[in-house]
This record gives sequence, C-alpha cells and structure tokens, in this order.
Amino acid sequence: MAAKVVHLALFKEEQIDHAAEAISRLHELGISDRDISVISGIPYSERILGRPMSWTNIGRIGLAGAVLGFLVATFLNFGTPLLYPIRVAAMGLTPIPTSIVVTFELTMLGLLISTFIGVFVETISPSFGPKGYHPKISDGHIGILFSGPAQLDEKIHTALSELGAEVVHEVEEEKLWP
Amino acid sequence: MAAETNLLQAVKPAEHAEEDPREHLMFDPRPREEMNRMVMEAMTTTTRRYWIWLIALGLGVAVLLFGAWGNMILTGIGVAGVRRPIFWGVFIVTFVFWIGISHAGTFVSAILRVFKAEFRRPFTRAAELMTTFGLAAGALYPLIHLGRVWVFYWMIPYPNARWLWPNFRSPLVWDFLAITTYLLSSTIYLYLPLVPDLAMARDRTKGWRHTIYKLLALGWRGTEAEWYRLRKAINIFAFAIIPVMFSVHTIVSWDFAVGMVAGWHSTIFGPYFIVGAILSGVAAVVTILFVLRNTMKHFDYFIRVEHFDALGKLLLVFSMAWAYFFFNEYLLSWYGGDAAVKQVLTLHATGPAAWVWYTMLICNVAIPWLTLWNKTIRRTPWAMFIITLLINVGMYAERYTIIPLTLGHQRSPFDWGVYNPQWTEISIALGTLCLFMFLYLAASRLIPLVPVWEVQEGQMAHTLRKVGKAEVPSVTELEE
Amino acid sequence: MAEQKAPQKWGLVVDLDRCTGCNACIAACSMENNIPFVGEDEVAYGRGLYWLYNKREWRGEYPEIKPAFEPVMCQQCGNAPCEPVCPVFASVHSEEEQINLAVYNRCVGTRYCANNCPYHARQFNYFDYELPEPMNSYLNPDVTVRRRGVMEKCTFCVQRIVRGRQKAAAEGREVEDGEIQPACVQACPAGALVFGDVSNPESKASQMARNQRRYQLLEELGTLPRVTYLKGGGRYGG
Amino acid sequence: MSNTLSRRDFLKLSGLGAAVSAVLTGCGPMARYIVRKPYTSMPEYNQTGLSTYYASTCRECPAGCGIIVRTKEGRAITIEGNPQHPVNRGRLCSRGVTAQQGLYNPDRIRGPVFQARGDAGRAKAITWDEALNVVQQALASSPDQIAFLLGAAPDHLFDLVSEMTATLGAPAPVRYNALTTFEGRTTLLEAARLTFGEETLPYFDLANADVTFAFGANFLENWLSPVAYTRAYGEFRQGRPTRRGYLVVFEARQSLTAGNADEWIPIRPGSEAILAAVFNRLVAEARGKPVSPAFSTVTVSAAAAASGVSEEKIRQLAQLFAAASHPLAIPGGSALAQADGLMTARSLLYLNAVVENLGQPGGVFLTPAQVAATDFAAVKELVRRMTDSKVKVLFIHGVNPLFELPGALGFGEALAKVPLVISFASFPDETALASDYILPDHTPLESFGYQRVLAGSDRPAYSSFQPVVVPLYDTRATADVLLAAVKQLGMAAAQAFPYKDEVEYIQQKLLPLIEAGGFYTAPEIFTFWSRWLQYGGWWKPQAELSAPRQAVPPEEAFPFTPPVELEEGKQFYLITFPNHFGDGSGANRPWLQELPDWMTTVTWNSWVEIHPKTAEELGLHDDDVVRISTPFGFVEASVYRYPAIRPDTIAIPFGQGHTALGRWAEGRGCNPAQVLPTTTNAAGDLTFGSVVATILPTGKRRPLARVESKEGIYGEH
Repeated sequence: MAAKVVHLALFKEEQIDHAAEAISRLHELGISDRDISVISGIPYSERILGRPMSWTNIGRIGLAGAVLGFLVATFLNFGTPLLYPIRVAAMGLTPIPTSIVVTFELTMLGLLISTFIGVFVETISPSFGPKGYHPKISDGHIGILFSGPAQLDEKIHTALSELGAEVVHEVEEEKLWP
Repeated sequence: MAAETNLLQAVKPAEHAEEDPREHLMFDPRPREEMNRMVMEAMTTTTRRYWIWLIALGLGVAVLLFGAWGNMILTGIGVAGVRRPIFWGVFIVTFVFWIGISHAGTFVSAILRVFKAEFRRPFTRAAELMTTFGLAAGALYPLIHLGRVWVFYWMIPYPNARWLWPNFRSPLVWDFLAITTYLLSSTIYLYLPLVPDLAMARDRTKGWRHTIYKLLALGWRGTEAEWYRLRKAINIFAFAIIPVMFSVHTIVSWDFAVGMVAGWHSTIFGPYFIVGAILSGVAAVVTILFVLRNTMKHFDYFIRVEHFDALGKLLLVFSMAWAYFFFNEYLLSWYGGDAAVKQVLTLHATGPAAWVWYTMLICNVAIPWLTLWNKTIRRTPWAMFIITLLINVGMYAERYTIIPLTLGHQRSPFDWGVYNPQWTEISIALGTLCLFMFLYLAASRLIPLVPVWEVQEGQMAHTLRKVGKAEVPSVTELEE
Repeated sequence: MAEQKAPQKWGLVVDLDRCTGCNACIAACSMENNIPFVGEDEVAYGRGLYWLYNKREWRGEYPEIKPAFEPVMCQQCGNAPCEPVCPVFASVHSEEEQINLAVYNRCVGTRYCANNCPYHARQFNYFDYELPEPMNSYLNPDVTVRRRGVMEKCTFCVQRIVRGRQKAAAEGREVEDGEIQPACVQACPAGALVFGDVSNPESKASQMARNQRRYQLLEELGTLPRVTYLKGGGRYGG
Repeated sequence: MSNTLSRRDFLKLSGLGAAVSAVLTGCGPMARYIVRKPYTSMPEYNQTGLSTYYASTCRECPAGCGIIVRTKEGRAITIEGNPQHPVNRGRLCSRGVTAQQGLYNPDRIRGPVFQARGDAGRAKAITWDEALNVVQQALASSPDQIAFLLGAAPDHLFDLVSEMTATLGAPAPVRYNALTTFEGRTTLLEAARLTFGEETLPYFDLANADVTFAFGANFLENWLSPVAYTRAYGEFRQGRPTRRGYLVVFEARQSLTAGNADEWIPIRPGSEAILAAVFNRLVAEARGKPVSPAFSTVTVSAAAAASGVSEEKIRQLAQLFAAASHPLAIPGGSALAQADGLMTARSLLYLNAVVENLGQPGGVFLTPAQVAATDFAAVKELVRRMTDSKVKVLFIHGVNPLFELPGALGFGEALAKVPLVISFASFPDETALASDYILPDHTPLESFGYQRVLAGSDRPAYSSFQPVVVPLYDTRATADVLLAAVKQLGMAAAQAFPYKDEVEYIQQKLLPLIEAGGFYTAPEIFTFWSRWLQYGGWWKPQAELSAPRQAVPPEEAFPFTPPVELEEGKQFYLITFPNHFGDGSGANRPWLQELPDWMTTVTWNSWVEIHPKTAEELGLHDDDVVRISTPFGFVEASVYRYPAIRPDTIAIPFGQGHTALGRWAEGRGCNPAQVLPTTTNAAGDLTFGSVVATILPTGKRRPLARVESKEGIYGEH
C-alpha cells in the first residue's frame, strides 16, 4: 500500500452532528475505523460518533494490582509475625480481625495504584493509528484524524468541507511528551 | 453580559418569577475557547496581594510550623502541653481535624460523581485539592507528635535487622497504611481528571509553564482511547476511593475506639467520625469556594450561588446526621450505665472545659439548624462563609472534647488532669493551617482550578427543553 | 533446669491493711530504676515520673474521715491494653517472666500505650532530665537510662528477676520463694507488698492472693492484672 | 594494728568471718588506707560487672536502721535494708533509700574552707594541716569556753567528744536534733524515769498489741524508729491469723499514723493530759484497780469539755481499752509538747501498768541503751551562754541549729557572739555558712562509726557504719580531726586518747562486746571487727528486753492546764509536724522533694493545712498564699484545704524553708521553726504543741505541685 498521509478534519464543538456524519462519509469512502481516530476536548462516547468501542486493559491491571495488594497484606498479616513471634496482650499471633483492616487497605492500595500505573503505561506505550494534534482540540474542536490513500484526497476534502470541517493536510506527528 | 441578561428577561415568563435555570452554570454555557481563556487568566493572574499572602504564608510555614517543630525536636515533647493522663493533645486533635477536612474532596468528587450530582462539576477539583493538601497537613501530625521523631521510620513496614516487622495489630500501623493509601489514591484521583486540563494549559502556555504542563499532561491528545481509559480509571477510582475514604476515618476513629478509654470505646465512633468529617469537609469546601469566588478572576462565573445553596442543603443534612450520632452516644451510655463513660460524658458538659462542649453543640447543631433551612441565607455567600467557618470551629471543638477532655477524666479521679495547650502546639497547628493555605494558594496559580472539560461536558448534556410554554431544564445522559 | 519448665508467672500482692502510705516504695523504685526527678513545675503539671504512685483518696467526712491508700504500679496485665496498640512492639509480653515489658530502645513515643492503660501506670519522658555530676554515679547499670521521648513504666524490677534467676541457675537450684524482690517490695516497711511466682500455688504471694479480701484494680475490664490487692481496714482475713 | 596493714591482709582477716548471711556483704573499702584511682585500675575489692555489697547503718535519722549498699565499680548504686538487722529487718523508709543523693549531692562541701561567716570575699579553701591547727588552737583555749553542739547521730562521735570534753574539763557536748523535739523524746525519757525508775526509752510492742491508743506518737512517720514501728504495725494489722489490731489515735491533725488508725479522735490541743488521766481512771475502774490519786479527781465531763470529745465516746473508748487482752498506750510527739506534756506521758505510761502489760507481749519494755540527754533545755542553756559571751569556741557537727531551732530562741544572734565557730557539715547548710570554718566530715556512706541507741530494736544492738565508697572529696572524719588535734595538744590530753585514728577508737569501744554474747564473737578484735563490718553491727541472737521493774503513778492531784482559748475564726492552733524531710536535712535530696507528701501528695514545697470549712469561712482557696503569724514570727505558705484536721487547727510541715543547703533545698517553702515558741514543759522539752496563730491572706497565689487531681479528689477546677 502506498504511504498514507494523515489528515485532520476539525469541527467546531457545536458541529458534533457533522463530525459524526463525516465519519460515516469516510467509512463510505472506504477508510476503515482503523485508520480513523477522533480527538476531542471533551469526551464523546463512541456511540455518538458511531465508532467502534475502545478497548483497555486498565480493569485487568487494576485487578492484578488488587490481588498483589492482597498477597502483600496476607504476608504482612500472617507471615511477618512468624518471622519474629512477639505476643501482645492475649491476642493470637495472627488474629483475623486486625488482619482484615490491613488486607482491605493494601488491597485497595494495590487496586488504585495499579489502575494509575495502567493509565500511565497505556498512555506512554506505543499506539497505532494516526497521530497528530492541533491545539484547537483543547479549545473544543472535534478533530478527526484519518489516513487515506492519496488518490482519495480530493473526494475526502470535498466531502468534509461540505460538512463545515476545516481540513488540515498532512498533519505532522507532534511530540507532546518527552 | 448585558445582552444575555436581556435575552434571559425576554425568555422568562412574567408569571414565573421563580428561579431562572440560567442562573445555573450548566444552563449558562460559554464557548470552550472563552472558558479556557477565563480559566487560564484566573490561573496566571497574580496580584501584589497574592504575593504578599503567599510570602506571609510561606513564612508562617517556616516559622510557625518548622520553627516550632524544630524547637520541640531539640528540647523534647514536653514543650507541648501533654501530660499524664492526657498523652494526646492538640496535635492529635488537629490531625483528626485535617483528616476530616480531607474527606471533602472525595465526598464531593467521588460520591457526587457516582450519583451524578451535576452541580459538583465546577468545584470537584477545588475539593480534591483540599483532600490532598488536607492530608498533607494532617499526615505531618503522626510525625510531629512522636516523642522520638528521628526514628519515625521504625513504623514503616520493613523489617529491622532482626527481622522484626512493625506490629500490624496496632491501629497506628493501620493509620499509617490507610493514610498512605488515601493520600496516594486521592492524589492520583486529583491528577487523572486534571490531565486533559493540563493538556489545555500546555497548548496555551510557553516557557516554564509549558514545560511543566507538557510533562504532566503525559502527551494527552484527547483520542477516544485516551478518553476511554481516563473514564474507566476515574470510574474505578470513584468507586474504590469511597470505601477507602470511609475506612480512613473509621481507622482514625479506631485509634480511639479500640482503646480502653472510657468514652472512646464505642462502636458508634466509626460512622460518627465519618459524618463529622464530611460535615467539616463540606463546610471547608464552602469556605474555600467563597474565597476562590472572591479572589480569582472569572470565578464568579464558575462558582455560583446555586453551589452555596446545594452545599448548604448537604451541610444541613450532615449536621443532622452528626447530631443523631451525638445523641446516640449519649443515649447509649446513659442507658447502658457504665459509670465511667457516664462520668466522662457528664464532665464534658459540666467540667472545667465545658465551654468547648457548648461551642461544639452551638456551632455544629444550633447554627446550621437555625440558618441553613433558609434559602436566602444559603444563597448568601458571605453568610455561608461565616457559617461554615463556625462549623469547622465546632468540629475542632468536637475533636478537642473527644481527645484531651475525655482522657482527662478517666476511671480514677485521683488521676484526672487538666490539659493546657502550649504555644508550641498552637503554633504548629497554625503552621499547618498556613501550610494548607500556602499549598492551596500556590496550586491555584499552577493548575487549572476548574475542570474545564467536565464543565463543558456537563453543559453539553444540559439543555432547556420547551415543554408547552415552559422551558424545562433537562439533562441528557451522555455518559454510560 | 528451670528453662524447661512452664514459665513463672510473677505477681505482686498488696495488702492494703498493712500499707501505711509511707511512700518508701516510690523512693526505692525511683532509686533502683534510675527514674529522674522532674522538679516542682513539672510535677505540678502532672509529669512526675512515678512508676509507682500512691493513690490517696478520702473516705468519709470529718471527723470520720480517713485516707485510703492504694499503691498503683504497672499491673503487668495478662491481657494488657498497652501491648497491641504499640506500632513498633515496644510494649510486649515477656514469655519468660510473664510480665509486660517496656522496650525503651524501641519506643518511638506515640504514647498510645499510656492512653490505653486504664491504670495510668505509664510515664513519659517529656524532656531529657538533668542529673548533675556526680549524681549520675548512683545510676543503676542494670537499668537503661531513658532519654526524652520514651515511655517508661514499672517492670517488676525485671533486672532483679533476671539476676535472681541467673544466680539460682548458677547454683543449680530453683529460685526460692521470696528470693526475688522488686525494690518496692524490699523496702516496704510494713510488709504490705509480697512478690512471688503466682503460678506456684504454694508461694506466699499465691497464698495471699487467695485471701477473701482480694480484689484487682478495674477487674471488670478483663485486663487480667498480675497485681492483687487485699482490702484494707477490714476485719480478719482468711 | 600497724600502719602497714594492707588491703590484702585486711581481706584475709575478713575472710575469717563466717559467711552465713543471706546477702553476702563485704567489708568496707577502708577509705582511710586507700587512695582514689581511676576505674581503669580497679581496686581489688571491685570486680567489673559484679556488685559488691556493704553493710552499714542509715544515718538519715537517729533510728539507726541497718542498710546494705550495693556498689558497682566503686559507686554506691542502691541502698537496701539489712535483713538481719534487728531494727528494720531488711526494710527501709524513703529517707534511707535515697541516701545516695546525699553522698553524690553536687552541692557538697568538697574540702576544708575558711568561711569568714558568709563573707564570700574573704572565704578561701584551706589545707587540712591549717584546719588541724585551727582545731588544735580552739581546743587549747580555756576549757569552759569550749562548746560542742552535736547531732543525734553518730553515737561514736558523741562518745569521743564526751570523753574529750571530760578530759579537757569542758562542758559536756549538747546534742540536738529537731526530730527528737518532735518526738517528745526528752519528755518520754523523763516520764520513763519517773514511772519506771529508769531513764531509758520505752519499747512498745505494737506487733502483739490489740487495742492501741496513740497520743501524738507518729510512729509511722518519724517517731523514734519509724521503720521498726511500721514493721510492727504491719504485724499488728495482719501478722496474726485471727486477730487484727485496733488503733486509736488522738491528735488534732490527722497524721499518717492517725490516717491509718481505725479511729482518729480529733482532740483539742492541750487536752491530752486530762484525757490521758480520765482514761487512767476509767480503765482502772473498769479493771477493778485502785485509781491513783492524781486521776481520781478527774471527771469525764471535764475531759470531754476540754478535749471536745463526747463523754459517751470517752467511756466507750475506755471500755474498749479496758476490755482488750493486749491494750497498749503510746505517748509521744505533739501530745507531749504541751505544758502538761510530762503529765500526759506519765499518765499514759502508767496506763500500761494499769492494764498490766509491762513486759508482756503487746506491752511496754525498756530499751537497753542509756540515752544521753538531747533535750531542748540544754540547747536553751547553751544559747544563753553564747549570748552571754561565755562561749569562745563552738564546734557544730550533725545538726543545723539555725534551721532546726525556733527562730525565737535567737541562736543566730547568739552565734554572732561566739568568736570562733567551727562546723563539720558536709553540706552548705544555714549554720555552716554562718561558721568561721567548715571542716567537712565524710558523708555517712563514707564513714566509720556506730549507733548505739536503737529505740526500735527488740534486743541489745550496736549498728555499725562503714564506708561503702572511697570518699569523693577532700573530706576528713571529724573524729580523726579531733583525735589529731588532741594529739597535737600534747601532754595529758594526748595520753588520754592514744588512738591512731577513728577506727582504733571504735575498736576500743567495741571490746566489751566480744564477750557480751552477741550472735557472733571472735577471739580478738580484728576478727571481731571484720564480722562487725560484715554483718553491719552486733546484736543479741534473740529478743531480749527488760520489763520495767516498777510503775509509779503520778501521786498528787494535778492542776491540769486548760487548753488555750481561741478567739473563734481569728485564732487557730498551729501544729508543726515533720514529714519525710526529717529534721530538714533531707530537703536537699531531690527525690525526697519529688516524693509526694503522704497525706496531701504535695511535692517540692510547704503548705498550710486548713480545714475546708474554715477556709471557706475565711474566704481562702487552695493555693492562696497566707501569712501565718504567732507571737514569735510569721511564715507564708500556700493553703491546702485539708479535710482531716480540726476546724480550729492549722498545720505546717517542717523541713522546707531552707535559705541554704544547695540548689534543691534553697528558697523552697517556709520554715515553721520561725513561728515556734521557746517555752518548755516540765521535762524541758519544747512546747510546740499548742501555738496560737492567726491567718492573714496575702492576696498572692502559688499553686502547689500536687500529685493528686484537685478536680478529681475535691471536685474543684
């Protein structure tokens, strides 16, 4: 396949209907969802734009963290007292009631920390699909990034302009994070 | 503005003199660009007064907090007023106070988010910042009050040379774990929704700010995948942080409740502390919103009378809930007949420091109940400012009653004691107040205090729908 | 050998009918355990470091008034409220002596244990207390000198228990009843304090603890104190 | 004993002593033959890491309890009771266990000084050679112008000085100690002489008594031998399986003894004599005994009127006493410090004869040692001589008269008239600072000596002192100083005292004991000496006290002095009582200062006890500073609202109010000696018992450092 050029179509925030329409047009023009990426200043659900659902591992990472936290808590509760047994009051060496508190806290800590780590890792890990950015996005514009074959450029431009989009050619990948 | 007002008047039917939906932020949309500009301006505008305050508070932190603390480390904890049998004093009172304040952010941000209370949108960040900084101020106290702070790390869960770990049966270790969890998670919870706004700020700044925002925005572009991840993470946090929040103050209450101290050993303490914490936290949010509204540019747009009104209602509910638990404590001890507990509770009201007890009741019950039912008062920001300050005075008095005053009147009258807070303690308590305000003041010019994207998202979902002759406010469910 | 046997459970019996309230126990305790004196202002503010103090309450009205003395020291609870709350295991139960140990070197000074002690038997070093030269000469080398920020309390003179046990072991015999005496017991002029192994039903302390005048401080809290009091002022004991 | 006796030889000798004691005690470091060395070259009697125990005698009060001092690396660590000692049987009081704070007191006088009567500019340290010259010249002056003022302990120094003054032709030494005044010791001795025909202290067998009446005898605190009597008290309460003693104490202010009594009878001060007399009559009647004429005229109603106790109560108590199988009456303390104090003492001693307990278990015995007079009258006489400039040289040892004597006696003024005052004080007390020379003695834990008069011992006993550590400073035993000075005097005096040093003198005094049937003996003095040091003294193996051979009641009818009438609400009886500071010398022991008072739990200061009702009437609150004035002076102290005192009586503890004596004692509280009278009773004892005082608020407040919670105990905030 020939080298694809990345375009960005910017819609004003009130033109959300047009943006959704534009995506359908692109689909019609044979540009698949894989080559389209929507960037926006506020979240629009996939439903609104007629896009396939995104997919993320955050839930699983969070769960894994929770399990890890639970295991650490179990070690602290039931392992460490055995390493150096010290009796306090008439409590057993590894009483259940107190261990529940520690277990809860550490499980939650594991869950929350790993959720964040999940976000972080997924954000900085390489993503596929067109990259590109325009500061207008944070001003509320809805940007549709897509890459299509060069021969379709004309058609696409016409179609998008009809919908009121401001089209940027050949958007450069911007280095937004070190 | 004038044009809009006219427009509103034109639309407003004369016979419906009641509240206009456009008084609500959600029904008073502004273009994203304008809103960005307003927030950025608010963030970058610093007046002379601002710098004076910032420097004064910085000095306050240096002298009142670290100066007094340093002196106490060098001479001994005896410069504080603790004595037998009152081994915990102002430090622990203030600790509980700050941890209580820190419940506001989570409550406003997480609980209201989970229940989709739309009025929360403009001030979730302001509240979350309170959580983080309140915790930062509060978490100092377990260190400050230590007799030997230089060996504080012995409490951290790691083994010593003989493979002796800390005692996980001690509520103080639970405290350590809970506060660590809460501090980390609330900081992340502050940070996650901040990322899109940081990207916004990144796009509008140059120089050192740009560098910082670029770094912190993690390369945010706003792709669907990013939004999806963020939403997912925020959802996980919103649901998970609520039980953590409950656990934190419950564990703080267990510091007292698991003990043998008469007046502490009560199952009611967990919820009692949580309700008190939310009362004091929400009150502090109102206090801060008043200050923000009056000092920061454009904030009168974001923070509106409706917010004071809504938070006022919440405060009234929590004040009642607090009173309910307070009554519970007295009823049960009165009915149960444990002489020691009864004596402690009676002495709170009749002992040498009964004024603290009365302050607590007046500020926590009488004042909210007498004022907050009234819509006009709820919608008068300065009145709310004063009321919420008083509520926090009352909550401080509550903690003071629970800690030193209870410890001072235990089972053996021979060993009763009167606790006198000393200058060091007052200075350190004020010092952490300075720390909190300093951090808040600094943060107010470093991060966008209003979650622009959340406000925009909300405004998008809110419309005025014409039903017959009326324009009815309606909300579209855009989120899943 | 003594080590293979079940641990001795040391206990103290305080016969309040003998106790006169003379405070010799307090002085003896202070000198044995290197307890610093804190001065008038500090005592006035409730910071006197008395490991053992004499609780004097008044009974009756003038002229039928009379002080009721009750020497209170650490009760060495079997189920000690001070122990589990310490985050760093500075307050632990000793397996060998069955008493409540205060590990000064491990203490970080949270003071939680002291709040949780219903007997107010724990004392705190608010400052480093000056002991001018050459007064430091009398410091007992068997007992740690505590620095500021550390909790301290009665240990049943654990150093004497250990010394007594070692002496008996060196001589190849069991510890005799009454051989080991904490400083307060040793000084008590009225013989109101009796110390011994309460797990041995034959020891003098055990026998006294079975007296019908017996009671324990705040028994209802379930702390299982090792100190037993015998009511004073009463009639003939059993 | 030759000069060249080495430590090693000495230890060999000591080794001969049988080691049967429960606590194996060694012999002293023998201060005089040993020089101080750094710990790196440890003296051979020390072993690093091991404790060495020395038996000695406590000298914090004259009772003479046996102590065992645990030393380690040459330092005195703890002081424990000597389990074999007949006085205390291993027990000790708070003063005894804190004696190290005297030894290691940073305010000690560290060497001989020329003091120049407090003129700091001219004060200078001197050498012991210079000091000896001073003492020698002082002793060489006209004998009748020499005076010795000694404390109640130690006895060996008193013996030596007595012999010396006799040889020189000087007046006999005067002995004084505030405690002996507070005990009423002279009155008791005189009463014993009149009643039993022997001038010796009675021994009251409290342990075996069942109903005991105590008039002012605070035997649990300071009286005669507090540890011995407290030990007996324990037995009195719970020592017998089926019998619990019943104690009744008669006094206006509830002391610790009265607080521990089953009944405290708050009688009016000054009514003790008539009450004692009426008990004599009622008990004799109840027991069918002839009533002595001195008592037959006393009526119950008169006694009731005088004392404020109801007739019914008096009869009931008399009945109780008469019906008891082992009744015991103990006179002492403030009861004897009244105009009729001697009569009170005689009546009560005779009351024991009425119930036939003399020489019986639970009764009255006589202690063996003859007591040298330590009476107040002799001190008064000495002060008169000093005032009349008849004393040119005054030696003071073991007593602090400027503090202990009533201010009204004018000892300070009298002292100013003595050209040469030589003090042997170890601490810079008031009197030492007002002396010309301070030639510091060793502190008791560094000294040799013996104490002979052991009022708490149930058998003949001598208690020994030995140094438990080498002397810390450049101090010298006073006996050595005197012996050396006498030797320098030459001629007859030197021949009368051929002793090389104090130890030789003591050994010579011990010679009669070798054959006296003690629980150990030895073929010669050196072996005896080593055992003497090892056991901490010498005593008979079993209890051995003589019963009084006779009992003579007061014969003729006695004109009882009525109690002083008070102007109600304005005047109050003032009671001065010693607490754990003893004669006041304990005030420089920081732990004694920190020790809560028995009854009030006050520390570190003086207070004035006022009944709460009276305080309310006077508008006084706790901690208000009031001025207590008597015709003899005034003091100021904070109010303690004391619920166990007669409403017409106030009380101040003795022992504080030092203007000297080091950092812990100085400027603390008030000295009630300043308000005491100088009048004496028939036995020559100070009548401090019913001083009339007025209270004047000063408007100041000085909170008392109390251990109790004022709020918790008295419901005040």
